[in-house]
Amino acid sequence: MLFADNLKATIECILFAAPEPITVKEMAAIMELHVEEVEELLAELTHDYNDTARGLQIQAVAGGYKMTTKPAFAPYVEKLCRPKSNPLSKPALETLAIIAYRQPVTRAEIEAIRGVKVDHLLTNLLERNLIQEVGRKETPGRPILYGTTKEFLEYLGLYSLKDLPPLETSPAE
Amino acid sequence: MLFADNLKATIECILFAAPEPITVKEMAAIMELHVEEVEELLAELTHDYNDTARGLQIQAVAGGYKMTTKPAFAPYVEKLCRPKSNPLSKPALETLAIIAYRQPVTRAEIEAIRGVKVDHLLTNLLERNLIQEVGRKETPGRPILYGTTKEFLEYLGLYSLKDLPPLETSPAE
Amino acid sequence: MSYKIKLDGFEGPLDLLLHLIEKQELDINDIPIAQITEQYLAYLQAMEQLDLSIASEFLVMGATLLSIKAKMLLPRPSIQAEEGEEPVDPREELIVKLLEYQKYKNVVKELKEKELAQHQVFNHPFNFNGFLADLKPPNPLNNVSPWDLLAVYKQALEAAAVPEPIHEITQETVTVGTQMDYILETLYHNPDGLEFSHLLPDRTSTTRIVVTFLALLELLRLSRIEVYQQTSFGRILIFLNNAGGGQENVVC
Repeated sequence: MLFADNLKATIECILFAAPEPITVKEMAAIMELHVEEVEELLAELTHDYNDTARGLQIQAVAGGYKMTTKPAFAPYVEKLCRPKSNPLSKPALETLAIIAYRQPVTRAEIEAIRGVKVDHLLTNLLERNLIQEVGRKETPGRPILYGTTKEFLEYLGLYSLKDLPPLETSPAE
Repeated sequence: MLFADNLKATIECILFAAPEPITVKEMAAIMELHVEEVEELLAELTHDYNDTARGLQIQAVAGGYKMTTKPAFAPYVEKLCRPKSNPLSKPALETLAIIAYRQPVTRAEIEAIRGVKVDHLLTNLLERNLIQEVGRKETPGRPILYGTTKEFLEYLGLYSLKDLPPLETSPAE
Repeated sequence: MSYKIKLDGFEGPLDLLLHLIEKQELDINDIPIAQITEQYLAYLQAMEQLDLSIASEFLVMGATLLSIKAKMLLPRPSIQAEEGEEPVDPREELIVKLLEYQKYKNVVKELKEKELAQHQVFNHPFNFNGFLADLKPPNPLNNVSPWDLLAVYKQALEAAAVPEPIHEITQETVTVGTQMDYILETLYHNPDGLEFSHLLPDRTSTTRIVVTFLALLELLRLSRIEVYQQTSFGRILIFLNNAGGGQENVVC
């Protein structure tokens, strides 16, 4: 039987070892606890980490939680790790934004908004696993519908699509 | 410039993100500090980790240091890595039973009973350390003889092969 | 000409138009179309002078702007649609498009910040295999008792006892012809090649082995199949010969 401290330590281990964001439900299954118990322990642990002079943090992303280094220490970590893949180009990010907000959406619909072709951008986004084919539109030609992936949420550090910033018409100055 | 707390946090980040054990010298180079300073900070950090109710520890290995889960929590991490342990398939179990009762036995003899090829089943059982090669039969082609392993007995909770339930209605060999 | 700056920096005609509108702090809902058209076309001209290939989308937009400008010059009543309908602003479609595009263009700034923030955080490269290697492997006989093993063994013996006598009675009728067809068919489904033993069932008669071998030799003579051995004493693999010999009919 695990004591309260040990329960928190167990969550710490799981977050440390999990290769991708892990949900509370998955943690509860591993620990044979109720979801509510895990939620409470996780909140405590997150607080321990994020509010103290520690180098690590617990992030809520892509529907789950993961342990990462705090951004402030990036210059040091970068000296050690393979650098992350290049940030997206502006056109790629613009295309990704249209897909994120309009999904499921076809290539033609994206091109209608951007006013230019997006084939190679879609290929790039598919290769980076940020978008995926989510079905076919039931219109003539049955064009492919695109949507974002779990990796997309992780890529931008979002917990869910609801956390996307709201679309505004006026310039966001 | 980093403050003392931040220095410890930096070491924490480096240990967390390093793909392999990292030496004090390497850390000192990354942080642009003296080796002695890093040693002191590392000792503090190790103390913070190892002596408290935390799930992680800092281990000295292979001339360097790395962050790992504490052994006490291994069963939970294992559940994460190995969500479902694969039970043996019916054909594999049948093959294992034949080997257990008939050992030492050749592949051809097993196939004569099962009526189908068993190559891949034997490979599977060998990989799982349930059976082993125990010699060669002195017949043309000198086929390999298979028998069960010590682990096989362990898994079944048997002391020796004599403890396998007897086949009362044993057909004449 | 100041237009020379960053000509290829525009992702498309909408991007360029928005840039012109924002730079001059124009009201997007009431675009001075004549002014914007002039500036837009000046950009295209500059691009041409720089010998940049202009994407067709830019030209289409230029034409659209000119057509809107022309409609705006017409007296109001003539562009009024059928009775009862509001007069349509020729700019409306373009404005809707620009507003829609602007929404995404604006949000990209915020997404970029999020992207860069995530680029600053790193994961722990946990080594699953290394971790598992230090652990005892899981018990594959977790739910199996010695008695289960006995039961399975008995079943196997019973199953083995039944079919054998039936096989002994059956008279095998194999001919070189049927075996040739069988070999060709089997090889067709196995383009990676087969060994001779794969052409035979597990337990079979000497007759079948001999007849199958004769069939193999015949097919080889007719160049319908090919045989390869990579190394001496290595595996001998049989393939369908797709190159030639296909015309000859199998006669038996």
